[in-house]
Amino acid sequence: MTVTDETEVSMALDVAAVRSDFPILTRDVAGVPLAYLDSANTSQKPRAVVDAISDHLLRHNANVARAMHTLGAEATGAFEAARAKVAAFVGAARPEEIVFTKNASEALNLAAHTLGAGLRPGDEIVVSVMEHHSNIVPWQLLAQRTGATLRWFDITAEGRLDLDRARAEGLVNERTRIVSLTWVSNVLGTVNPVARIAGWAHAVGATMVVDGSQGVPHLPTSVAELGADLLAFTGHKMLGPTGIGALWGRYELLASLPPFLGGGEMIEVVRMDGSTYAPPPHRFEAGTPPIAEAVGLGAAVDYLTALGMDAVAAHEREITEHLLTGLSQTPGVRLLGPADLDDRGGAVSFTLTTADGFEVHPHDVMQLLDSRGVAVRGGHHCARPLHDRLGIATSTRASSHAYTTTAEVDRLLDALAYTRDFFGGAR
Amino acid sequence: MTVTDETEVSMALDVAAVRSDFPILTRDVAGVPLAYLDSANTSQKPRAVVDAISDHLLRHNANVARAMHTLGAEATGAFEAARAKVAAFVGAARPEEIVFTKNASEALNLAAHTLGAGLRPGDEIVVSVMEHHSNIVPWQLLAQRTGATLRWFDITAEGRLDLDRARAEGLVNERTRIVSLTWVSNVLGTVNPVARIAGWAHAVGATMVVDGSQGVPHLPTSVAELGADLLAFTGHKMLGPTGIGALWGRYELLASLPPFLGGGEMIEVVRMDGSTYAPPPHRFEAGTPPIAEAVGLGAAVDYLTALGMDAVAAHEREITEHLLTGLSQTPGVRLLGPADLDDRGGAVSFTLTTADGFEVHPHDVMQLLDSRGVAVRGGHHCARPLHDRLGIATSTRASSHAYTTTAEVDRLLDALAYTRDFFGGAR
Amino acid sequence: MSMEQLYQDIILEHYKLKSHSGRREPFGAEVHHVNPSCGDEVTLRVDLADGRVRDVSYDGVGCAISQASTSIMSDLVIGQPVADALRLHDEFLALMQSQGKSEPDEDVLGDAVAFVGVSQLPARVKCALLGWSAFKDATLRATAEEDE
Amino acid sequence: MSMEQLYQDIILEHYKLKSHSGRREPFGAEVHHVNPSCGDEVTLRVDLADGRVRDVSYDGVGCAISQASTSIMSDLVIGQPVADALRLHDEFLALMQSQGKSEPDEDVLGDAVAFVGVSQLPARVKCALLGWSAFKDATLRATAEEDE
Ligand SMILES: Cc1ncc(COP(=O)(O)O)c(C=O)c1O
Ligand SMILES: Cc1ncc(COP(=O)(O)O)c(C=O)c1O
Repeated sequence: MTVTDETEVSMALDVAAVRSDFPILTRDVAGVPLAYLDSANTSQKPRAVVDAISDHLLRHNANVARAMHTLGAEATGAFEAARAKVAAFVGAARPEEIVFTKNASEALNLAAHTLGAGLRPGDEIVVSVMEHHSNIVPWQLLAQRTGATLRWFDITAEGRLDLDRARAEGLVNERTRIVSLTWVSNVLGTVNPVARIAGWAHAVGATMVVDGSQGVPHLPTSVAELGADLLAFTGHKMLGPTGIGALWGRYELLASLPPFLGGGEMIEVVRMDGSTYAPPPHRFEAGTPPIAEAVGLGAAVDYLTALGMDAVAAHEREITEHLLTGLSQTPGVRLLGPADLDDRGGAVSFTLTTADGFEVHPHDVMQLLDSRGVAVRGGHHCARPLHDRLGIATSTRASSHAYTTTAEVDRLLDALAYTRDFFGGAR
Repeated sequence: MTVTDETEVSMALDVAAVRSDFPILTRDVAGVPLAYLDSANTSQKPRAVVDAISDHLLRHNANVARAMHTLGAEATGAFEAARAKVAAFVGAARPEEIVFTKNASEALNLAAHTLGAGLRPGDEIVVSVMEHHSNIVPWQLLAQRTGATLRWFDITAEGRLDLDRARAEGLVNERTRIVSLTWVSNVLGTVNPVARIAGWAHAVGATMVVDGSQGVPHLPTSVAELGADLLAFTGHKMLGPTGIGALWGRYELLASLPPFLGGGEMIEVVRMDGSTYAPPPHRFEAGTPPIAEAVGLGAAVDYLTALGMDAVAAHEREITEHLLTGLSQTPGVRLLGPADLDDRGGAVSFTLTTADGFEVHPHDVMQLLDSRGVAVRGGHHCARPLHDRLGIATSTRASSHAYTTTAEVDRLLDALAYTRDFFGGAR
Repeated sequence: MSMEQLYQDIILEHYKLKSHSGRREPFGAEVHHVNPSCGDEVTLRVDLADGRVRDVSYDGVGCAISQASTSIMSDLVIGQPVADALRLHDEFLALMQSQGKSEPDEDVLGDAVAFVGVSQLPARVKCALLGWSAFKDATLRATAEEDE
Repeated sequence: MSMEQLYQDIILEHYKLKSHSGRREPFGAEVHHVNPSCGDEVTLRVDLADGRVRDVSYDGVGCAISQASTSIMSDLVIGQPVADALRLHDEFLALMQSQGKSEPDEDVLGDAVAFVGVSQLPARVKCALLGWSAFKDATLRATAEEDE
């Protein structure tokens, strides 16, 4: 990229150069250039990621581990190298601490099934009301299977975990076996004090699971600093492909867990009357893994590392600040979640009300925005209990990544004003 | 492709034209051209499949269902169109009968967890001794969870299911709840009489699960003719990408099953104190699905359909016949599984003994073959109980697909003779 | 397609109007339908008498498309013979599945022709169908009740 | 790399020879090691006395590399001080992990230098290490037993 548009200058990143790596960003939608503000839903992919996948499939494809010929060795080498890259990216102690799954949801279900195998009535599992469905339903199903009780953190008016209430209620106590919390809320943008809650959990002997789906893609990650025992995240939100996610776990913890899915590659010795299982991570990777997808995720991690996660985070702060300021000046917008940048990620959700007091439904907001090329998400964002808690059914969400520009944010703000007029009878 | 090599003419397929669609087949390995005879492990991918994935990721990427803007609608349309293609490919009654999973192993675990949710001590599950670990371990784990009993079909000396013994033993009886059998053995090549066993299962009210991992990629598939209630298969063995598999199920059966993995997209209404679930197939697809992978699998299915599955099957019969004949004439080779083409797929496994009576280990066979560019698999092929049953630890396997030539088979046969001499002291 | 074509005036009117909303007695069947991916919900009641749709009432949350469609639907079916109302459902379903390729007949579909633009947006078709599907479901249940 | 370089004569000899195979009494510890991906297995016994490796015996199934490596290993370590034998293990491990980039010292590793070619084949390194890992594991266990 040679031309640097004024709107694409950021203090932290050369956004124009970044954008030139993402072919989709040059697309037209409805006859206008795309402004993609739905990265919390799924991120776009740089050409390097897609090329890594294509090259692998077209030049080095074979099954891993079990195939030992030249192509098999190449495929295995590429797959395990990707594991090492992902491990380094989150600060894991060793590559074997990374279990590849199909997405964050599988990672959280894997955590629920293996950690929860021995749960009994009376045991308690703690989540929060701001969780994504993928960090609620697996624990509900676990509670149903075992008779354990599911409890949850409430939130404050500002959209932060209500620690005072949790303390007053004795939410985390000697009956608590598992605490599972999102690092960054996919709706409110709140960054939770995970390390502090991990301290509470560990003090009562509970295991701390962290849903890093919205954290790992946007913030420098150190599993040690997070204080987590298990950390789930997903490839497609961090510039990687679909079809791959990961569960990081402390090695000794992983080594103590029973298997989850059974099949090829997760075994040690199979006899018809009983089997023994491989050590982690393979114990948890039944069947042919997402090989090309791991290679793609490895390339995504390389790309992010080259940008620098500090720079990515700083850039997203700039975008978020611009967005928060703009929204606060747009009539009819009610912001959900923290209004300032302290402990705040880049997902910004809001509702929109017309001048005649009519709340525009987020699907209709989304549709009007889409007609102007602006892609956002409208709905409950897989966080229906949070919306219930906020007393609303749905909201509209704008979210960013390394390639997002303030010009795109401005187009969103313009389109919101248009939408408000459209539904407010001013058309 | 313009030049048609004599060795690449097949009665059924224009193999030279097919090969020109697979860039990897022009690769050198160890300084000689690759002869890829490991397709039962994973198949190679035509350029059309890889292009479909790249194009999707670079031009149409968005999340599905929940993203409703233009890109979201494109991605959802492509994903659901892929489901319809896969449904048509196996003769499903409707697209909603296809659940996308990450591989066949997940599909079989999904079957075991959902079908098996209500199993009790005294109930019986029936598999066979020739199953892949992915169709054994999930049922062992289910038996452990529920107290049900795992039983299995033995095989005859020829490597076929021992139906007489099963009948004499009353293997399938009024206590049987689930029968899970492979359609085609990944080691012996045996094509099992699945429809007949499905009749036995249905007569006692049991559910018939079929592992189609080695059948669907190579034979025209009709779920109705198979008589199955559930059919598992995997994308990477049918010219598709890694990271995707499928479970087909009769719709009413799927609709009666409880959820397995919990999370986004599989729900109807989530409340903190309990949730309801979406109808199939989404009930079983928690989280962001393998979207680009589904698009790739759809392209693979298009490619296979354009070749014609009858032609693919006929071509593989030719290759298998050439291989069986050649092996029968190679001194020291002991074939495992049926020696003729009746009810026989294209996986051909064998052991190799030197002139001085020394059995060459399959890893060493694999290594010598690899040094001559010939890629085969050596080991237990994720079927250790079958090898135990045959009184051996491991074997060597050659396997084909639409792009395999008789010339490649001849290179294998030559390399086997060289290997035999090498380890037989004739070097 | 412009937004004015998609959100025709009649749709915006019904969105704010919500004819027949607010659940009423008596009713022969009540159903609850949800679009899980978007969170739109409707609880809808149908009252049948003498082979006719005597009343339809509902409470719903959702977008302009789903709310207006339910409102227009209730205007259209109330007072109709059950068979005609169900035929109307089928006509509307066919229109929604036409991917913008059909010319809807205003004589048959009345104000529901306004949704022709929606049929070009696969993601929104479910919105337009929510109330109609609930109506069909409730009607079939109420018929079954009557038969017993 | 030619197959003659990989499978040096000494490897093929030991493959057929299997020095010290057949499990013997007495022993201080027995271990069972498996390469799950390939099915190679070894059950290995170690007998320690006076700080030395008095005996190593084993039963194994596996490829030429794993069998020959176990055979050569047992020849090398029997009679050695335990500390020297474990140092040999570490030397051999380092060679295997060198990806073909190290020049093995025959004075230290003896016949085990023949495996230098294996270090270039990541998929086969596990084969060459199977017997050595079992030896180290058994030796550490036998030492622990003695200490009790
Ligand atoms: C017969 C059979 N079943 C199941 C599987 C498992 O497939 P996957 O590894 O894609 O889960 C395989 C292939 O490995 C197979 O050959
Ligand atoms: C906070 C959070 N957790 C979990 C998930 C689930 O991720 P996936 O859909 O990749 O399984 C998401 C994204 O959808 C998310 O935002």
